[in-house]
Amino acid sequence: MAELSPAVRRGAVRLPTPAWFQAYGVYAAVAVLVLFNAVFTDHFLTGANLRTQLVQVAPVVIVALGMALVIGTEGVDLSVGSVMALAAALLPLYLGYGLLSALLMALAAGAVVGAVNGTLVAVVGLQPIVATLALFVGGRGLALVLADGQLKQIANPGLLGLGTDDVLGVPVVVLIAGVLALLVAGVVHRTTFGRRLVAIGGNRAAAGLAGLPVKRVLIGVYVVCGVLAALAGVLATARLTASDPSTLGTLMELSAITAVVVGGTPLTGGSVRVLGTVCGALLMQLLRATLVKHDLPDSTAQMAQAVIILVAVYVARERRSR
Amino acid sequence: KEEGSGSASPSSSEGAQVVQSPTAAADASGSGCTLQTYGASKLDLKDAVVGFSQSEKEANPFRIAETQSIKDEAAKLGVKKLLTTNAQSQLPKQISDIQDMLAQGAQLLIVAPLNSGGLEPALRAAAAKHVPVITIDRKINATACKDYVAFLGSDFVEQGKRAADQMIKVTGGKGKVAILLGASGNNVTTDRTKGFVDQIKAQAPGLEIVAQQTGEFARDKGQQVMEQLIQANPGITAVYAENDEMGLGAVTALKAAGKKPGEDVKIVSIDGTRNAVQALANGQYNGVIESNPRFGPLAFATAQKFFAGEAIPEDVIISDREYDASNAKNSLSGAY
Amino acid sequence: MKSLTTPRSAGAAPEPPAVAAARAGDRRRLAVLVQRQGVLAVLLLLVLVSSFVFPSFGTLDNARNVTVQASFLAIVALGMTLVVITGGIDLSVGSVFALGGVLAAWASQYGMLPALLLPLAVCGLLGTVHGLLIARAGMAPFIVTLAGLLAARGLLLALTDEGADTYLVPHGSAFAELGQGTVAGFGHPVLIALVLFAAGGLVLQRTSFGQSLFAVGGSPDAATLMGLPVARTRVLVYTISGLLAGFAGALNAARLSSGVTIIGVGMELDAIAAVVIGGTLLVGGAGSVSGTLWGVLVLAVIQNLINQIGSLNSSYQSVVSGGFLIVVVVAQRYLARGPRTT
Amino acid sequence: MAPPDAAPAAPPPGPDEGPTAPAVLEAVGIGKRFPGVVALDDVSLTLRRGEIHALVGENGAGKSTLIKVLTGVHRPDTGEVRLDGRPVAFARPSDAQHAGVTTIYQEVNLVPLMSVARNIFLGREPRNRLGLIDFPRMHREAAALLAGFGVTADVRHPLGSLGVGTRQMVALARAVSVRAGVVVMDEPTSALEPREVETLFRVIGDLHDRGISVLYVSHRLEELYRICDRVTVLRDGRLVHTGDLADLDRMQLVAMMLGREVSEVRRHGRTGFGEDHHPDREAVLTASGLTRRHVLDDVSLELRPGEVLGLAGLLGSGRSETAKALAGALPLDSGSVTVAGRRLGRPSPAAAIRAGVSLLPEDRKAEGIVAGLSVRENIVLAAMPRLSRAGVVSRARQDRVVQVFMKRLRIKASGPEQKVGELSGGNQQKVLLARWLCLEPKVLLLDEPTRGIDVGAKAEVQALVDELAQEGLAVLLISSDIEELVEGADRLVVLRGGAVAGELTGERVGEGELLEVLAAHAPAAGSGPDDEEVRHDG
Ligand SMILES: Nc1ncnc2c1ncn2[C@@H]1O[C@H](COP(=O)(O)OP(=O)(O)OP(=O)(O)O)[C@@H](O)[C@H]1O
Ligand SMILES: Nc1ncnc2c1ncn2[C@@H]1O[C@H](COP(=O)(O)OP(=O)(O)OP(=O)(O)O)[C@@H](O)[C@H]1O
Ligand SMILES: [Mg+2]
Ligand SMILES: [Mg+2]
Repeated sequence: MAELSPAVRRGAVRLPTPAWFQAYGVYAAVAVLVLFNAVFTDHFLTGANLRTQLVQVAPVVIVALGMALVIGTEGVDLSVGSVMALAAALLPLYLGYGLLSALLMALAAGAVVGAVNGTLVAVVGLQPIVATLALFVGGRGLALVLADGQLKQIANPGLLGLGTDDVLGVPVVVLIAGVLALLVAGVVHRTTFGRRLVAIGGNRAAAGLAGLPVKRVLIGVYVVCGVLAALAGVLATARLTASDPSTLGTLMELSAITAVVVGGTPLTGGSVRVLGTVCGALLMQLLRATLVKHDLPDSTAQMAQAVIILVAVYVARERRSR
Repeated sequence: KEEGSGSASPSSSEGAQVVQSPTAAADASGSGCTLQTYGASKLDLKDAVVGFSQSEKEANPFRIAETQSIKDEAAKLGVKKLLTTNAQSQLPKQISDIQDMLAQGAQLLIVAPLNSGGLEPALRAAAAKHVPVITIDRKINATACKDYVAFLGSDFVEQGKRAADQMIKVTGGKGKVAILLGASGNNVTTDRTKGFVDQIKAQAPGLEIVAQQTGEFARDKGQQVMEQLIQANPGITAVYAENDEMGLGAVTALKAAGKKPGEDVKIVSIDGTRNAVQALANGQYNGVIESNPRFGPLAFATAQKFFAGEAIPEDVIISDREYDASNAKNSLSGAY
Repeated sequence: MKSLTTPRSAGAAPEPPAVAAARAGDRRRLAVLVQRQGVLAVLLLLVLVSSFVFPSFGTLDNARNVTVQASFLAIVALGMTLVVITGGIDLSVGSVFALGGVLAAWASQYGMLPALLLPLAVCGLLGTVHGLLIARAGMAPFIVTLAGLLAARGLLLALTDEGADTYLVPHGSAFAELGQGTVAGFGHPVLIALVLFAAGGLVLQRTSFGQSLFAVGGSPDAATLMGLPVARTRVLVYTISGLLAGFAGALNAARLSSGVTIIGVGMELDAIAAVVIGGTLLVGGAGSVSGTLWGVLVLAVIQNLINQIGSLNSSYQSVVSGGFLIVVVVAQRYLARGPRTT
Repeated sequence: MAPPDAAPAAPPPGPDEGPTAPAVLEAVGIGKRFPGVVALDDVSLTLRRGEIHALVGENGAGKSTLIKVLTGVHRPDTGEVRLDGRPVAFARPSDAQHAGVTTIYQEVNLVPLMSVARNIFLGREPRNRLGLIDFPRMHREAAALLAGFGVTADVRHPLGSLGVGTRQMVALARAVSVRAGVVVMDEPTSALEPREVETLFRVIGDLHDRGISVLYVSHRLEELYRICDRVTVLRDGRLVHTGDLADLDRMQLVAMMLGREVSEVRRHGRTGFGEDHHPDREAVLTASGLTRRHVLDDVSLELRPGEVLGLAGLLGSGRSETAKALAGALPLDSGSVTVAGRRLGRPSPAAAIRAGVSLLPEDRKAEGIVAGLSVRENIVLAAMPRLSRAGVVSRARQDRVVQVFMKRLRIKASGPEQKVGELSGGNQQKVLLARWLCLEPKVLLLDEPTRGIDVGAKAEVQALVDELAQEGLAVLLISSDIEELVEGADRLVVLRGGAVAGELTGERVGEGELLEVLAAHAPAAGSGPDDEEVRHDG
């Protein structure tokens, strides 16, 4: 038997084995992409550039964290982009009453949308994709109605500060995203809410028979996802220095789901990989950055993106032992 | 006659459209589309049902101003009923929009096409009912006076060319330019790129185009792409944005990167929205080529002339204004 | 040690539960019927009410327009239905639809056959590649077809000089007639879609392949253990989806007389929505093509109604369609719920 | 009983060739490891033509894994599989099926959303002249086939609407109706009633007569002695013994499986149950008038602390439904459940659990385990609120509980972090038992608690139930194993057609009496399936 037993291998020098790649494929792909850029892209390994990448990816990470939770319950939330727009539209309307009330209104809107989604899924029993499709379509319309279709320049220094300020040299947006990632990881692994969510995603019937509050948890998950999306909308607005409900967050649902799935969380629910999700978002960000920096035309860029996604996920895919 | 007499009811408000070509002389020559050749029947707009098909959401200044101008003019003329639809950027929806309006009895159609190609079925349906179609702001690949009456609008290639001229002026013909492209596959993007690139090549070989990346006509995408480009090419000295929104996104990106937009990096864009002209007035911008969206008066005037039996030329090209540092402050009220 | 005494004497089948089971079964069948046809009920209701409210809605002309427009989405959604029944998803259909159109328009200069075969070949191949990556390499359908979405769009842009070229279908050619002609006032695409749906229904319900789609979606492990060719089924179903999307694109190009590049964006969502509204389970294992057809029509009618309402601002249009969608799916859900308990 | 065209053609050699019959299917030196476990280590097995070969071993011994290697589900790491003396490498189960090896896997592997008939004929549907599936014929044939197994279910219903036992019979019908030379059965009887078991044995007898070989896995040793010719014993993934079953007595066999001395085994009784209990007078749980249309009809019963109440009945008699109703998992039309004097309000599993009622559901895969989660998480799932503080789970508290129960129930896993889906069937069941026990319930409802559990573990579970009752727990026991029911229960309630048909107490709790009650209420023979049965036996 040439193969070493796992116990023996543990002692030996660790080389990346297929199993290793499977578990850490996203991280490896991120590393490879960073390496590639370090060598082939001018001015890549500068503080300013890394900062740009992190700042740009932060809103995606925040949305993807919520999405990961939803996907963990075998659901999906298409309405996140519209929620971002809704949050953006609400900000200028309530900034007059102070930054805090504007923020609260924006987040509350996210919570309401999440509650509606959650109720449609958990109580009415709709399939998540149609339940959230309604607000995907209607949410942005509502945002545009609220904003009268207009882009509004934001001047509130407090809000703008969220987008531009640093704390200890780290941009506030990045800090928030980082803290949220840790928080969500904590919630998933260390709280009853998190463990119940995963169990419900894994086997809803069994979870119900084990007395878990299935409906409550599901609604809670969609609310969390909505609030996170709203927060992302606020931060993106602050970064843009304008409230732009017409384009803010378009295709965000796809980016977020992609980050989650590339990060190794199965769409079939029952597990949530938080760090993987963060790295999934980072991978997609770096990929886009690489293609832009090398000034590939859109056609080539899209095809290259397709190939790289496939390769990254192929390497990291779940292999069936047989 | 002075230029612009083509507009029958010159609007008192600032920023009204002015026809650039055909000039009055060409107009008088009588070549063009008439009621007889088109095969439509006479109509008094006051008793008419008019349909307007908008292509994209009224969620940017251009579309808002365009739709509003059509609505205002219809109200002003006392049109019996104005139907409006919005294709929400989906071509199939625009086709069904137009067909739906025909089914609801529209007798004149004003269409802002989403794309140069692909409206065939809608045009056929209109032709079957002998309903005249006037297209505004984008030209379509179809036969004038058969599939549609006339095209009213700007020349996008020309806009790109004029943007290049302004760029050459503000940069002195030297430096590195990044282009923020519009949405891929869109013929506005194609034309504005072609006009700009060709003119730069011909007139200012010293201006090197170092990057062409799409910002999808959106401010946040423009900002994100600019943030990437400025890191990769710190030597960029100029930005050509194919619409104002992306240009304004670039302003934010440049500021964040510690550059002074308007000084360290020159910015020229197309559209003429109020925000862009304001930025120009503030010195963060270097030039804006207008693309005038106020089609209401011109469209209805053209229709009236058409129904009155006059010949309408295939292309009615409006003259777009230019904003630069010198006129920005004064023209602000005319921007949309 | 003969502990396992034969309880043969006690062995008669207990009558009441069997009868009860049969009766419960009838109700279950009814539930299935309503679940499948609940959309149809909602659709009919929608049509009926709107015909009263909007005089221009209930006309034959309007019906013709709505059906032609819906037929392309319907053909795409047919492929999607099959994919979703196997528990998969195909995000690439919108891009493939556009690609099919461009290829068809380009090839139409060489005649009808190339105009049909080229898009079918390319799009079918794309679908096969999806299928192979999903079935053989064990990758998630979502990711594979997302890459397909990008790749097809990229290919399309490359073929058209970044979208600058628009290929035109020669006027009056047989290919153009395929998209533009009518029979009894109904466009060819409508008839073609109906034929395809009939065929799809037959394949799904009355062939072994159709059964294996349900089995693969309902329980892939069980399907493998029962000896079904799971991988082959998956490859085939994505190929079919690619073929149908490409064909719909070609048909659409014939109708539009050109290979429009900006088309098909977001079409995958519409198709998925139609499929799911039609009662097909997104987790796989259950569904019907007829439901999808009604789902497509529901979406088309909602859009048509919004236009009937007339001068709605574009933002309100979205709000209204979102609202409509909720009402429709909730109504369908409660109709379908009927006697079901859990 | 199989429809004529689906019946396998009898291979030439007769059934009575004895030990010299040629080998049909062979495993030679098979090794198979999973991450963290060696499931099989150099195991060989020879299945001869026409023989019925028992494969036995404790939970997790590697029986299912060996079967999966033989039938192309897993690829062996070492060794080879031979069919008719030639090495074969089945890449997937369909290869094995085409080669004439059909299998009934341990976890019923059918498609719940599809109809019974479609499940039976999946992949080989009857066609009409147009090449389309001939549904009327398919339904007819499926119904006829099932009738031979005593199943009266409507074949057009989704399989998932049937009880576990019925599903198992459908799986059997499917496997047997395929033309095959070898039929492999992994615990086919674990979900079956004595009556169905008889039917199955009759079917196996038919197979035997036709010279078809059967590889038979079961934890019910009596069965093996009734039908099997030879036996192979596995322990911890290794081959312990192969030989004629007649040469071993039951004690020797058990000793071999457990790896203990015969004398040690002999000390234990047949089941793990001890003496009768002496329950309190006060009922802890009272159910009155539980009614649900078509399912339950006015079921009333009482459970007293310290007693084991057996719930008996035939397949589909509503035992599982009764248990579910008691646990708040089945919406009722009328009726009430009172626990410790307090009436449960709106029935829900959570409310029932709070009141101290725990249900071990019968369908382990669908309603029990969360396959993707670890052993630890599965055990603490229901007890989570108690093992956490302010919504934050306490790993230390969890670990304490998990350790206790993994040890107490002897759960065999590479550790508490192993995914439950990777455990052997018996161990999954133990994990579920642990989940409910760690709630420290007042009332424990056990629906088939020993299904799929090996002899050793079964006795342990039974002893545990005994012990729990001694400690004052009220236990409701549902079991298809009549011996278990009679030995374990202090009192028996018999259900029939969703209604209480009788009760046996004290001295009357016995096999004979129970069968009498079951029989007394059975309608006179005459319905379809029973005619079949009679004819076959005659
Ligand atoms: N897919 C798998 N991944 C990891 N380990 C596995 C897998 N399948 C089985 N095992 C392990 O292999 C060992 C043998 O399991 P197997 O299912 O063959 O037992 P068994 O003898 O059939 O037991 P039972 O009587 O409980 O069914 C067990 O320790 C089990 O945990
Ligand atoms: N032989 C059968 N024929 C038809 N329907 C059946 C049969 N067996 C079970 N069913 C159906 O399955 C349902 C579930 O029965 P239930 O689980 O309550 O029975 P049970 O007594 O627990 O039997 P078991 O658990 O052994 O299957 C019954 O209501 C009945 O509709
Ligand atoms: Mg087993
Ligand atoms: Mg039961």
